[in-house]
Amino acid sequence: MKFSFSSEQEEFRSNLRRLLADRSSTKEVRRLMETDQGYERDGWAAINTALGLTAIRIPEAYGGYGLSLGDQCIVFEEMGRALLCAPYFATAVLAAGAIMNAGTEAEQQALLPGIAAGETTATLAWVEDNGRWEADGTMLTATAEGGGFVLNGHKTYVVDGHTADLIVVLARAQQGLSLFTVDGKAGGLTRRALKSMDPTRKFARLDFGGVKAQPLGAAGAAAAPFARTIIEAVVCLANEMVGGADRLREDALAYAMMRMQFGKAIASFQSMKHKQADMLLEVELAKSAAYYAAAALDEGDDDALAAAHLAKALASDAYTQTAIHAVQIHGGIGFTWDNDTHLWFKRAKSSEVLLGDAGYHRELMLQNWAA
Amino acid sequence: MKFSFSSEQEEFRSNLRRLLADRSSTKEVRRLMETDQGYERDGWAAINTALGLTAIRIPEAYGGYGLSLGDQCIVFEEMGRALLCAPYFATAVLAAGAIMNAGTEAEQQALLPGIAAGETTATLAWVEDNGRWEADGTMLTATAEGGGFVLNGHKTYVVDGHTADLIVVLARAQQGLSLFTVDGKAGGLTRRALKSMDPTRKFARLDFGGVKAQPLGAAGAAAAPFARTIIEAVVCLANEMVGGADRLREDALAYAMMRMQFGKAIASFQSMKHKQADMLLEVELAKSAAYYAAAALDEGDDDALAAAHLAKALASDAYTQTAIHAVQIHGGIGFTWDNDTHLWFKRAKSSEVLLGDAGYHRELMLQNWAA
Amino acid sequence: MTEINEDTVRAEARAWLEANWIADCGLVEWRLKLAESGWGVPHWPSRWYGRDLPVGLVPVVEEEFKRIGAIGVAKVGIRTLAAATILAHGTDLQKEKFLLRILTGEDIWCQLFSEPGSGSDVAGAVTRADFRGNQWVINGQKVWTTSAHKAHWGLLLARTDWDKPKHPGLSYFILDMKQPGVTVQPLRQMNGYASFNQVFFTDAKVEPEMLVSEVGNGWAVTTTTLMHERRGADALRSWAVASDKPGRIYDEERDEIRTTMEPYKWYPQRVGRIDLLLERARATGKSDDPVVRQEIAKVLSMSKAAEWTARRARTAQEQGRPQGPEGSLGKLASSLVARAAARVHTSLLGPDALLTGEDGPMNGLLAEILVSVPACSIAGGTDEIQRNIISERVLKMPRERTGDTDRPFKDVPRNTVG
Amino acid sequence: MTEINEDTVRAEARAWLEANWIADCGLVEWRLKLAESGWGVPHWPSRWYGRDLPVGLVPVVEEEFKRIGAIGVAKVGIRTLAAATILAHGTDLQKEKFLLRILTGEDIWCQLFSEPGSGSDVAGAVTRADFRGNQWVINGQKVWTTSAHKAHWGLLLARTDWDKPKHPGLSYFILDMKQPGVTVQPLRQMNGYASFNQVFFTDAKVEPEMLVSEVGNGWAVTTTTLMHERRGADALRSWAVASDKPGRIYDEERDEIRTTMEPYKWYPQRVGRIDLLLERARATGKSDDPVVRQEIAKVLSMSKAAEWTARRARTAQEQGRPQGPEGSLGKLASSLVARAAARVHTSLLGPDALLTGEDGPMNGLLAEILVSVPACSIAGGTDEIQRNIISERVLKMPRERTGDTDRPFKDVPRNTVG
Repeated sequence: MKFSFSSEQEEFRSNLRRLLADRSSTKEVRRLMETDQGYERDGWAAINTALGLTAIRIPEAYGGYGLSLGDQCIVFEEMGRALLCAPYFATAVLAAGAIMNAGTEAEQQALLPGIAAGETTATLAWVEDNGRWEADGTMLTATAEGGGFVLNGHKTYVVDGHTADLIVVLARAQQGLSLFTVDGKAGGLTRRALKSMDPTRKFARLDFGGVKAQPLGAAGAAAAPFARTIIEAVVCLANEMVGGADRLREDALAYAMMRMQFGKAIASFQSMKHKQADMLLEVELAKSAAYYAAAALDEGDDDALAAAHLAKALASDAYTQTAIHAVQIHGGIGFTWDNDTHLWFKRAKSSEVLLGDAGYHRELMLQNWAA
Repeated sequence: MKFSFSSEQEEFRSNLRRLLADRSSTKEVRRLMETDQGYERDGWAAINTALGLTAIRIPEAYGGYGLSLGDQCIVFEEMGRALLCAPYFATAVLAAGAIMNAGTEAEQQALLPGIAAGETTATLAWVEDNGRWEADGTMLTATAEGGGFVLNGHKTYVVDGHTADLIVVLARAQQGLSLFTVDGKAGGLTRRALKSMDPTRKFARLDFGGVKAQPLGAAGAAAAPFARTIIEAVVCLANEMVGGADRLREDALAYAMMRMQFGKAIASFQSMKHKQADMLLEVELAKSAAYYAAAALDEGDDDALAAAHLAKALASDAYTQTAIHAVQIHGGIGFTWDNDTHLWFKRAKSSEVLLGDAGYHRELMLQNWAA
Repeated sequence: MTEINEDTVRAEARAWLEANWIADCGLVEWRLKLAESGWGVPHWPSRWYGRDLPVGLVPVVEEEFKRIGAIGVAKVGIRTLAAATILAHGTDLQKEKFLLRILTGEDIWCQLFSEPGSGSDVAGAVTRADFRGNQWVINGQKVWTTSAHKAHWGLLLARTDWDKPKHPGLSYFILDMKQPGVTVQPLRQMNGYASFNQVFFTDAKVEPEMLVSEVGNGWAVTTTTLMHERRGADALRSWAVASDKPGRIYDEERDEIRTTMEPYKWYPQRVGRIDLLLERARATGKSDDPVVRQEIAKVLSMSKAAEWTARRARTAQEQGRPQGPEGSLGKLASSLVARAAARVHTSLLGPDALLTGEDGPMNGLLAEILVSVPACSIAGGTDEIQRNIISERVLKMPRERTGDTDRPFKDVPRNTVG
Repeated sequence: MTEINEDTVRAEARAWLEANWIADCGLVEWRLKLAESGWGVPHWPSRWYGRDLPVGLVPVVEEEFKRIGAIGVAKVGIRTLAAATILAHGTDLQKEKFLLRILTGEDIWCQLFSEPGSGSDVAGAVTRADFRGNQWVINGQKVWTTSAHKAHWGLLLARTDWDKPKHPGLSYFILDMKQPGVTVQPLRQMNGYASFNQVFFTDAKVEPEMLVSEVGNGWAVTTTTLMHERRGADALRSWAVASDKPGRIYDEERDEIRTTMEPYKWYPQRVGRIDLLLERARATGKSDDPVVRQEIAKVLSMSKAAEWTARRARTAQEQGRPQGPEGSLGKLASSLVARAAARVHTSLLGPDALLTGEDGPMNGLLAEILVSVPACSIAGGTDEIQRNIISERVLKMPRERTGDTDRPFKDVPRNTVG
């Protein structure tokens, strides 16, 4: 389904859109973004269970629906539109992805059902102060101790890291790069919420002082499953971003249609019309790329990696550019706190750099380009 | 005079503009650009002697007026506007500059008066097949032989190299980087006119097979005077470019004012108005930089080098962008051979890369940036 | 009367082709067979060389042609637009006279819409058609006419009433190009090619029965032609390639394609030749330059995304779903891609950008890109027109108030031709 | 009566300053002396605290102030615009009442032009002034008002006639901000600051003698104020810096500047802090990244060229030559520079762009750039308005046909406030 959605998917999308329009109004977004957690368990649980969002891509054997990444990306596009404040990206993609890609059957059996049921929130902690998105930036150590492992070091820019029940951690063990799971309340783990520029998405810094950890997959075998997890996250994020960009574009268009200046709707000024045309072009191209990238990963195409990086690069440029235009189109009002535009503007800026900015992904795209 | 011109300068400019409007109509440009030489000795001599153009910056001791680079840049801005087909850049800046910067008093005495009087055309040959603008790309060798020197190797992209009476050549001698002068008709020198994308500026390839050459300045001491010559050429070219860009902009504006579409002048469409505003901005910024760079070199300011590279970078972007807009504004007619726009478009493209493109000069600007 | 579905159509087509296809046969001869059988244009009405097949099934038939290597009816050039227009608006007499020779490829057609005074504004045409005695007399000038010097027939948009407003003052004719009143001159472009013509009419004649639809309905007919032109634009690449199979009929088709494609030689350069970017970067030793890599990646990602966007539109069409906005974006996207590609080619060329022809790299082909790309944002509707269309038709933003649709056209300010 | 030239003026000013300047003195006390002597605003009429000096000589006097370290009259804030406007259009009574306390800095002023329903379109104001009984009664809302909560007086643009077209329906008043009918609310921006206010009028009162110029002439007066605002904009940087000298009067001036500048704390971030680019590149170890270097160089070269362009304009002004186009370009250039700078800062920040406040680099200052730059292309006339101005006033291109100037304003479609 690279170029179209099935009628089932379209129906799912419209149900989800209705649900989020109802449960994630900007009034609600503003309320939640001011909280330390950044979301509320009950509110999120209600939304999640209504459509089984965290279960979508988890295999049926572990309590999920076993649907595709493409299906999950519909969820992200809609969440991006609604600017939903919830630990979905961290739980259902970063953590669940790592578990599905790296975990043994037993580990998946132990960890996934809780996530699918929406009882467990989780995240993946891999970046450190050096700010590198790649696995090789990992300095945090895992040392064998009395049958188990203990982790020492730190992680930062951890999405929803201060609230997650379960934390998947990328560490250096003697055997090499390895993944572990840690309980959010584990002893020796200090979690500090960071002040995020985009209040609708929270990050945390985690300090590990001899924290007991359970291995996820074979020690030293984390490189491949980790990479796979990140590329899936990149594609999901790209879809979230095009959802947000499209919503911003639509709102800016609607505003231009009703806003009067010099005795006529500003939508009747040619410069506004051309700006809106350019916005549509940029957003639609980014959408096509985000859709394609998801399907290409599902279908295991040769160009899947290149497409994923391409999608994130275009989404980063398109979302930020659309946000800049959207504020501009709203004029002074668009610069005020009470106008909603800045909520998406800030999400655009944080999404632009999260998992690497456009330039970073353009370079990776070219490295993965065929011919 | 970084930010304004004296009334003498303004008067000189308007005299020159009138002269060139009269002698270098696009009809004349089209006639000359189809010739192999690219200009006509008599026609050029008449223009040159009328205002002593080649004499401007040559010291009075050598038959010139000893005026400043800033004064000479007025000539270039006007020549750029008129798209004059003449060996002025090659003769009065590349060659005369090298002679003034590198030559001994005797050598200057021998070579400059002819240039000042407009009797000698000349050029500087330094680039080779490796396409490097820097001196260190030089492979052509100069070897001592019977009291004199002989040159072996090749030069290419030589401005007006096929017609110049006198050729200044950058070569590697045993003592290091050295400058030499060679007679255009010297034995062992083969000159081939290259097919240039911009027919209003000709280039040639020169092959040196044991060509007798006279030293210019001390052998091995060419690096500094050569660098100075090139930076002066960069600034003169930048001024020529902003002249062309401004002319293109004015013509496109005039066309938009008279061209009717949908029952009104296309100049009344807001997208056209905004495009013209953006063109004005880009061209004026480039002009300010070109003016400043010339004055800064004259006054020996610390930021003179950075300013020179900055000016060429902005001129490259502005001229090309203005040319693209100008064709677009003329529509289909602007793409036809009979419309004059493409003459400047091609000059813009050739100027964009001549002496290095925008990216090249931006990098050099930063290397010379204070702080 | 068997039920019509993919399988039955495929079976029928295959059977017929296997029974009738032969490579050792004249092109026209074979196409006459196709016309008679209806397999050449199966979606056309059975009365006019077709089989009334739903458009959705045409690809199935084409697959069978490809499978067996059979050649189809003449598809290249303006003749396709002529056929579509005549089918939609023509009289039976016109269908009789033209459709068959269009399918066989015997007639060459050209389009006479654009004028020097009205480029983007086709409906602003001032070429006049006056009914004198018993026929229409044409005077005026057209421009940007491909193959006018070879064409037998022209699709002419002309003004028949100056007291009516802009659009209702127009009528649509089929004009005989081989007559004294028609002069064709080549039009040279800034890239040196002369792929187009200017066409001058001095008392050229059109018989009354060569009027298409009614007098004053010219604009409606024109939009039909333009609509098919836009659709066809995407096709260009696909139908341009000739088979390399041996055989008399293939030779004839190769000739046909070569001559028809001749004016389009530089079109690949017009869109920026992004296919060359990576190879050029390697050739110039710049494939490791991070700045160059970023610029190349920008162009490649944009063009890929544009390609995928077009696929989304086509898929929607094929599935019979309402096409989203993505349909109208292709033209604008391709001109942005072309411009960006030209920029990258320039920086890859370095000093070589100074040279052209045999002295330039790739025998001047790269220089040709630099001087051809400017056409991309103009031809077939400028970028500005595309943005107007997108904002007004797709985004439903208010139309520009123009002063030329509400009054007699003779009172509308316009260009003194030039 | 000595001849007036640079030397005589310099000598006179220096003599007076040497005779009168003392740092151990009250700010107001000293400024009263300046007003009385005429050296505080020497280009003002001698009747109103000035010396009738040609503007060209003012810099000479300022140099003498700088040389001796003397403090000038109060220059910061809207009060300068108030003074200029009152000098140009005010009655003697208004000059008597306001000019002196403006110079001493005792009165704070604010500007009441923009409204929620009319941002770029100031003349579209719908705040009404109705003459009831013996005074004007004001109702409506203004927005983007700096220091309104501190101001004693406001420069008010209000609509006095709804049957007249847009512009002639406007009048200009001086409004007492300290009255019951005036409510001031802070207006929070997306960058978290609240540097502006919203001002609500419910039957606020203005005495008849506080009308500036005649009824219906409000737009002319407004343009005077706006013209001086545009000029002042460049000055912002220069007059914002307080002296660090010791002494009672300097302390008082430091306070004055601190309080007046408070709302402008984030303005340097708004224009992109290009001064930080190179140092940030070094700090993040990216100063050798060729891609980053290109982007930084683009921003630096554009801002340098914009600075030089502004100098060209000022030089022309100083030399009394007609100013070329370069004068109107500064605002647009600075917003393009700011936007580009924000882009580079983002790529330099990398993941740190996710954080703000004490968790962000430079204690959140860089994050502040990202969320402040959007104001640069809006405040004081959007980029679009600037392009309109440049194309219409500088390039003399046709004005946009707008539907709101030719009919009674009450019939003009407009926003239901918000």
